[in-house]
Amino acid sequence: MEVTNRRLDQDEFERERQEVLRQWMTGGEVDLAEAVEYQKNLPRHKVLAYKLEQGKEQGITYAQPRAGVALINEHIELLRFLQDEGGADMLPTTIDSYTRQNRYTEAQGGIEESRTVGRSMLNGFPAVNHGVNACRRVVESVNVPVQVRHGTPDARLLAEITLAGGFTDFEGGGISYNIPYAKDVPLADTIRHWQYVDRLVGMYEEKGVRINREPFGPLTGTLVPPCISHAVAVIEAVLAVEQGVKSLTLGYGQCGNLLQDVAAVHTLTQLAEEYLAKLGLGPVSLTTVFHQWMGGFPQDEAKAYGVISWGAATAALAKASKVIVKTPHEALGIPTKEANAAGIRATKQVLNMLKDQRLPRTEELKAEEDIIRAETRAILDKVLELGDGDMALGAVRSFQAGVIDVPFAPSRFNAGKILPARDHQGAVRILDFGNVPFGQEIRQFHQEMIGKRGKAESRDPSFQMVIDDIYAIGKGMLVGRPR
Amino acid sequence: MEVTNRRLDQDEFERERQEVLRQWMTGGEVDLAEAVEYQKNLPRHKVLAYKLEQGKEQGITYAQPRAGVALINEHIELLRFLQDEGGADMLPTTIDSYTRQNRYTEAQGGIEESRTVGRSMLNGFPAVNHGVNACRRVVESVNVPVQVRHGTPDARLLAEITLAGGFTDFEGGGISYNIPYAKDVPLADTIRHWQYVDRLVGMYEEKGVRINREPFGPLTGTLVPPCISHAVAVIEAVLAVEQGVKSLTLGYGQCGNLLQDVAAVHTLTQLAEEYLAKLGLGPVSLTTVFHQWMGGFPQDEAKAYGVISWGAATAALAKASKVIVKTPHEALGIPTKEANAAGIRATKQVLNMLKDQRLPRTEELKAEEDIIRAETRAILDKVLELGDGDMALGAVRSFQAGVIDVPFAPSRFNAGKILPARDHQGAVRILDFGNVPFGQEIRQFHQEMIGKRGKAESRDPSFQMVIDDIYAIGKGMLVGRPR
Amino acid sequence: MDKPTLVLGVIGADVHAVGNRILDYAFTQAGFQVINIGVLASQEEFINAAIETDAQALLVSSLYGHGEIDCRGLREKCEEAGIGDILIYVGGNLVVGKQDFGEVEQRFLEMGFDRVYPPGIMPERPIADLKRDLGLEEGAGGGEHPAHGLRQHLH
Amino acid sequence: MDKPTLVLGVIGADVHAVGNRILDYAFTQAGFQVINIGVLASQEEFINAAIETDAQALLVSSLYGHGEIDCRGLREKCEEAGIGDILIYVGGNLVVGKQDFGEVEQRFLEMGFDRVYPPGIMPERPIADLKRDLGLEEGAGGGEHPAHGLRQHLH
Ligand code: B12
Ligand code: B12
Repeated sequence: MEVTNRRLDQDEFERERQEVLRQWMTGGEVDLAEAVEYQKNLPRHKVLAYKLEQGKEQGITYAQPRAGVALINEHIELLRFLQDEGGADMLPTTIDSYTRQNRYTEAQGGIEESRTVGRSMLNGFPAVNHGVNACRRVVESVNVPVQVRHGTPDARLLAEITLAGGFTDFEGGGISYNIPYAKDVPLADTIRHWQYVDRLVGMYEEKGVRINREPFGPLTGTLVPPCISHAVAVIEAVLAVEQGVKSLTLGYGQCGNLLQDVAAVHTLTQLAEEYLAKLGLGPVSLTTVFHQWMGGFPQDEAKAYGVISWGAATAALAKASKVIVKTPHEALGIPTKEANAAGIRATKQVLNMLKDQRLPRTEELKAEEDIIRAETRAILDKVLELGDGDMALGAVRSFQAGVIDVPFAPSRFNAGKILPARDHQGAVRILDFGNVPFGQEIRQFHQEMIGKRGKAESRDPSFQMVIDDIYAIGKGMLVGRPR
Repeated sequence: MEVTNRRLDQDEFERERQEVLRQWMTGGEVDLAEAVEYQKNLPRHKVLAYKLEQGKEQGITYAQPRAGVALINEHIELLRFLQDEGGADMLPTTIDSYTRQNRYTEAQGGIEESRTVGRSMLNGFPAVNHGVNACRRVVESVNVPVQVRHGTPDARLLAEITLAGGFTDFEGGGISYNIPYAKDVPLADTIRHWQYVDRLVGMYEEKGVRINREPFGPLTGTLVPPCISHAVAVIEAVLAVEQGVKSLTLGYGQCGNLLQDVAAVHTLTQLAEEYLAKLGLGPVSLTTVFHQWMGGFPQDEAKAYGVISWGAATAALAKASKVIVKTPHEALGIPTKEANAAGIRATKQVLNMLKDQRLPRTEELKAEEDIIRAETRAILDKVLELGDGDMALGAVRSFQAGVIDVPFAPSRFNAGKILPARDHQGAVRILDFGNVPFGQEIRQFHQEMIGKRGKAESRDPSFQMVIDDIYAIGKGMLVGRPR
Repeated sequence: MDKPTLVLGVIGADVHAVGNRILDYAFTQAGFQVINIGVLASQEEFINAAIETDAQALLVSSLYGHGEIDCRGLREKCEEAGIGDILIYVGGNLVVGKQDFGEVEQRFLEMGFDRVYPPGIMPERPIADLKRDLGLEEGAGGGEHPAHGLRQHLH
Repeated sequence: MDKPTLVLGVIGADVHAVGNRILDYAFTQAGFQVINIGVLASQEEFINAAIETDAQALLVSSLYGHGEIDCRGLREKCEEAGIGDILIYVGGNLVVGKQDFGEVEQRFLEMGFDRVYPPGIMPERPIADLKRDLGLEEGAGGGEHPAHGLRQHLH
C-alpha cells in the first residue's frame, strides 16, 4: 500500500467505514449524527480540549492517570476513585492488549474469565466489546473529561465506538502506535488507518464537536532521544491536521535530565508550529503532555515515589499542559486503585507547589533547545526530502532508511540501529547514530558528551553502557555507572 | 549575665566542667583523656567531618534521617534499620524533649514507663540518662557516623556524655537551640552554655579529634526568611570558631521556591567565610545541610512523599552537602522505622538521579543570591555595630532590639514582630519587618513582591495571608491562596 | 455581656508555638477572651490562669508526643483547685507516633478531657464546639457531642 | 561441543521488547545459541522454533499481564509436538497487578513451567540456573532447585 498525506476522499471513507463498523458486532451501535448530538450535549468541563485550553491560559499543569479494567462497573468504580481520592484532573480509559491487537474474541474470553474469577484478567478496558452505550455509562459516571489511551495499530473501530461513546480525546498515531506496539504491521498501513481516525475526528470537528488528538510521545519509553520523539510527534501532527483535526496535545516522555526535559517540552510545540506553517496547515490548538519516566521503575514504592515526584517537578517547571502519572506499583504490575490514586496525589502535591515557578531561561537551557531543534529539523527535512514534500510518504521511507529510528522498538519496520546512552549529566544522547541524518557538528556533540562520561567512568562507551542505563533508574540511579 | 565572644578561660572552664559533670550521675562516667583515645580509635568512615569532606570533593549530597527512641536496644535496632533498609549515609540520635529541658528525672520516668508499656513513651533517646557506655554501644552498632540532634538550650552535659560516647557531630547553638526551643531562657545564658560546648569540641580538636558542629538552620521551620537563618548561622559559626571548632556544617530549612532555596544554599557558606575572615577567624572546613520542609506537612502519605522528594531535588540541585530527611508520617507522629526508611529511600532515589545535575546560574538566581547577601549583611553589620564589634554581645543586643527576629518563635527574648509571607512564586518574603534593619531598597523589594501576590489574589496582604501560608503545604499548596 | 474566657497553652516541655499563635488569633476573632500562657506550660499554670481570670475552658495543646504523660491528672488537679467542672479540650499530636485516633481519643476522654481533637484540626470545629458547649449558639446546649457526653458519664 | 540452543520470545499480544533484547545479549554472551523469535510470539512459534533448531530450552517472557492466559497449555502443546521434556522458563510481570509471587510461581509451576522468575530479575540467575539444569556447570546436575523439583514431581 502507498500512503500520502492527503485528506481522505469522502466516498472512499464512507465505504471503508461500513467495513470497519462490521469488524465486531458493537459497530452496529454507532450512529454518527446521533453521536454528534450526544457529544454536543456534554458539558464543557467534560470536554478535554476545552479543559486544556483553560489550563493553558492559567498556566496549570494537569495530572492524568492511566487506568482500565475488564468489566464496566469495576472500571467506573476505578475512575471515580481516581477522580475523588486521587484528584485526577482528567481521566483515562486504558484499553486492554487484545483489543489493541483487534483480537476481540480473546478480549471476550478475558471479560468472561474476569467475571468468573472475580478479578480483572485483562490489562485494560475492552471498549469495543463493551460497545457505545457502555462507554457512555463510563463518561456519564464521572465529572471530568475522559480520554481513550491505548496502543492500537488499527484503531478505527475503537475510535468509532469510543467517540460515539462520549470520549473527547483519543491517543495514538500511525507511527507512535505502530513502531513501539507491533512487530509485523507495515507503517503505510497504520498511517492509513490513523488517517481514518483523524478524518473521523475531523468530521466531528466539522459538525461542531471538538475532539482532541494526542500522538503518543514516549514511543518505547526507554532512552528515546527527544529529537526522535519530536520528529514523530510533528509528523503525526501534520498528518492529523491534514485530516481536519484542530486540537492536538503533543507528547514527550521524561528522560530524567532537567535541562534536556524542559528544553524538550519548550521546543515540541514550536517545532510542530514551524512545520505546520511550512506545509500551509493550521491554525490549530497545540498543548503538551509530559510523561513521567516511561522506562523500568524501581520496585520499592518509596523509590518509585521519588521517580514520580521528580517527573512531576520537571513537568511543572517546564509548564507542560498535563502530566501522565505513574504509580508506586509500576515495576510490579497494574496498580490497585489505591496505588494509582496515591501516584496522582504525590504528583499533584508537587505540581501545586511548583505551579507558579518555572525554570529560568539560561544559556545552558537555550543550548539544549538549540540542539533539539537542530536535530529534529535535520530529521524532518530529510523526511520531507525523501517524501518529495509529502510527510506520509516521507515517514514510510524514512523508517525504511533508518532516518527515523526508535531505540528498542519491536517493529521490523524500524531499523533498530540507533543506540542511545546517557551523558555524564544523564541527558540522553546517541552512541550509535545508525542512519539518522545528522551532520558532523551534531554527531561530534553527541560523541563528546558521551565521551566525557566514558572518561569519568574509565571505560569506552559500549552496549554495556546502554544496558547499564536501561537498568539505572530501576536501581536507584539516573546514569548507569559501572559498579 | 553578660557574654562576649572570647575564648573561655581554661581554668574557669575546668571549674565549670566539674559542676556540669555533677548534674546527673552519668556525668561521672566521663574521662576526657580516655574519651579522646576512644574517638581516635574510631575508623575514619565513622567520623562525620571526614565523610562530609569526602562528599564535598565528590559533589555528593548525603541523606540523614532523624530518629530516636527511649530504650537502648530499640534505638540500636532503629538505627540499624535506617542504615540497612533506608540506606542512610549518616545516622542521628535524636534526643527526647525532657532531656532537652534538662529534666532528667522525668526522662527517667519515661524510660521506665517505656519499659512497662513496651513502646517508646519518649520522643527521643535520653542519652544523658543512658550514659557514656550506652552511647558507645550505639556508635559501635552501626557502620556510618552518628550525630547528636536535639534542641537543648543547655547542652553542656549532653555534649560531655555523647562526645565521650563516640558521637562525632553535635547539632545546635546558643541561638538556634534557644529561640525556637525555649520560652524563658535568656540568650546570654545559652550563648554562654554553647561556648562551653564549642570549647569542649575545641579541646577534642586540640587533642587531635575532629568533631563537627552543626548550628540548627531551620529555627522554627515555618516561613523563616533565609536572611534570618543565615544571620543566626553565621553568628553561631563565628562563636564556635572562636572556641576552637574547626569543622562546621551550616543549615538551612527549605522554603519551597527553587530559586530562593538554591540561592540560600549558595550564599550560606560564602557569608560565613566573609564574616569569619572579617573577624580574623579560620580557616575552617565549611559544609551545608539542607532540611526538607520543616513546617506543617500534609497528612496524606503520598502527598508527603511529594514534599519529601521536592526537598531532595532542591538539595541536589543546590549541591548541599547533606539533606535531613522527613518521613511520610511527619504530620501525624514520630515515624515508625519503616516510614523513616521509606523517606530516606525516596530521598536517595532523587538525590542519585540528580547527582550530576545542578541548577544553572541565571540572572534570576543571581538576583536571589544578591538579595540574600544584602539582607544578611544588613543584619550582621548591625549586630556587630550593636556589639561594638563583638558577635556574642551583638547577638544578645540584636535580639533585644528585634534586629534579629525569628518568626513564630516561642522565646520571650525574641521580639516576635516580624511577619513573613510568600510572594507570588512562593518565595518567603517579609510582610512586617518589625525592627529588622533593612534599608529602603530592600523593604521596597519585599513590599513589591508581596504586593504582586496580593494583587493576583485581589486582597491586601494581612495576617490572614500569613495563616494561609502556614497551612498551605499541609493542604497541598505552596502559596496559601484564598479559596 | 462579657466575652467568654478561655486559657490557651502548650503543655509540658513542648515548644511548638505556631498552632498556639493561630488558635489565639482564631479564638480571639471568634469573640473569646483568650488568656494565652504560651508554650512550656505546666498543669499548675493552666489552673492558676483559669482561676485568676475565671475562665470557662482550658484549651490544651500537645504536639511533641509526651501529651499522655503531661496531661495525666489535670482533671483531678482542677477538681482539687475547685474548678472541677471547667471544660477541657485537648488537641495536637497527642501521643508518640501514628496511632489509631479512636483509641487515643478514648484514652484522653477517660483522663477527663471533654473533647479530643485529631492532628492538624482547623480552628473552625473547636470554635463551634466551644460555643455549643458554653450554650452560646442559638438553640444549642452542651453535651450533645457523644464524646462530651461520654466524659460526663465517666465522671 | 555445540553451543546449547534456546528459544527466546515474548508470548501473546505482548510487545515489551527491551528485556527481550537484553536477555538475547546476555545469554549470547554467556555462550548460548539464542533463537530470538521476538515479541508477539504465539505458543506455536515457540514450539516450531524449538523443533527446527533442536533447542534445549524455551525462555518465555510475559510482561503485560496476560501471561496466565497466554501460557496456559504450552507444556501440553510441547508434549503433543514430541518435545514434552524441553526446559521451559518463564519470567517478567506474569500476572495482572502486584500479586504475591509465591502464589504466582505455584500457579505457573502447576502449568508445567520448570522455573518461574519474579519481576525485574537480572539475567545472571537464570543463566546460572540454565547452565545447572542443562548439566553444563562443573559438578552440577539438574533438578536441585526446589521449583524445578516440584515441576518434575507434578508431571
Ligand atoms: C517500557 C514499558 C512499556 C513500553 C514498551 C516498549 C516496548 N515495545 O518495549 C510501552 C510504553 C510501549 C509499554 C506498553 C504497555 N505496557 Co508496559 N511497561 C514498560 C515498563 C515501564 C518497563 C519495561 C522494561 O522495558 N523494563 C526493562 C527490562 C530490562 O526489564 P524487563 O522487561 O522486566 O525484563 C527483565 C526481567 O523481567 C527478566 N525477564 C523478562 N522476561 C523473562 C523471561 C525469562 C525466562 C527470564 C528468565 C527472565 C525474564 O529479564 C529481563 C532483563 O533483566 C514496565 C514497568 C517496569 N518494569 O518498570 C511496564 C509494564 C510491563 N507495562 C505494562 C502494561 C500494562 C502495558 C500496556 C498494556 C499499557 C498499559 N495498560 O499501561 C502496554 C502493553 C502493550 C502490549 N501489547 O504489550 C504493565 C504490566 C502490568 C502487569 N503485568 O500487571 C507494567 C508492569 C507497568 C504497570 N505496572 O502497569 N510498556
Ligand atoms: C514546626 C515543627 C517544629 C518546630 C517548632 C518551632 C516552634 N517552636 O514552634 C521545631 C523544628 C523547633 C520542632 C521541634 C520538635 N518537634 Co516538631 N514539628 C513541627 C511540625 C513540622 C509542624 C508543627 C506546626 O507548626 N504545624 C502548624 C500548626 C498550625 O499546626 P498544629 O501545630 O498542628 O496546630 C493546629 C492543630 O493541631 C490544632 N491544635 C493544636 N493544639 C490544639 C489544642 C486544642 C484544644 C484544639 C482544639 C486544637 C489544637 O489547631 C492548630 C491550628 O490549626 C510538626 C509536624 C507537622 N504537623 O507537620 C512536627 C512535630 C509536631 N514535631 C515533633 C517532634 C517530635 C519534635 C521534636 C521532639 C524534635 C524531634 N524529635 O523530631 C522537637 C520538640 C521540641 C519540643 N520540646 O517541643 C513530632 C511530634 C511527634 C509525635 N507527637 O509523635 C511532629 C509531629 C513531627 C513528627 N512526625 O515527628 N518541631
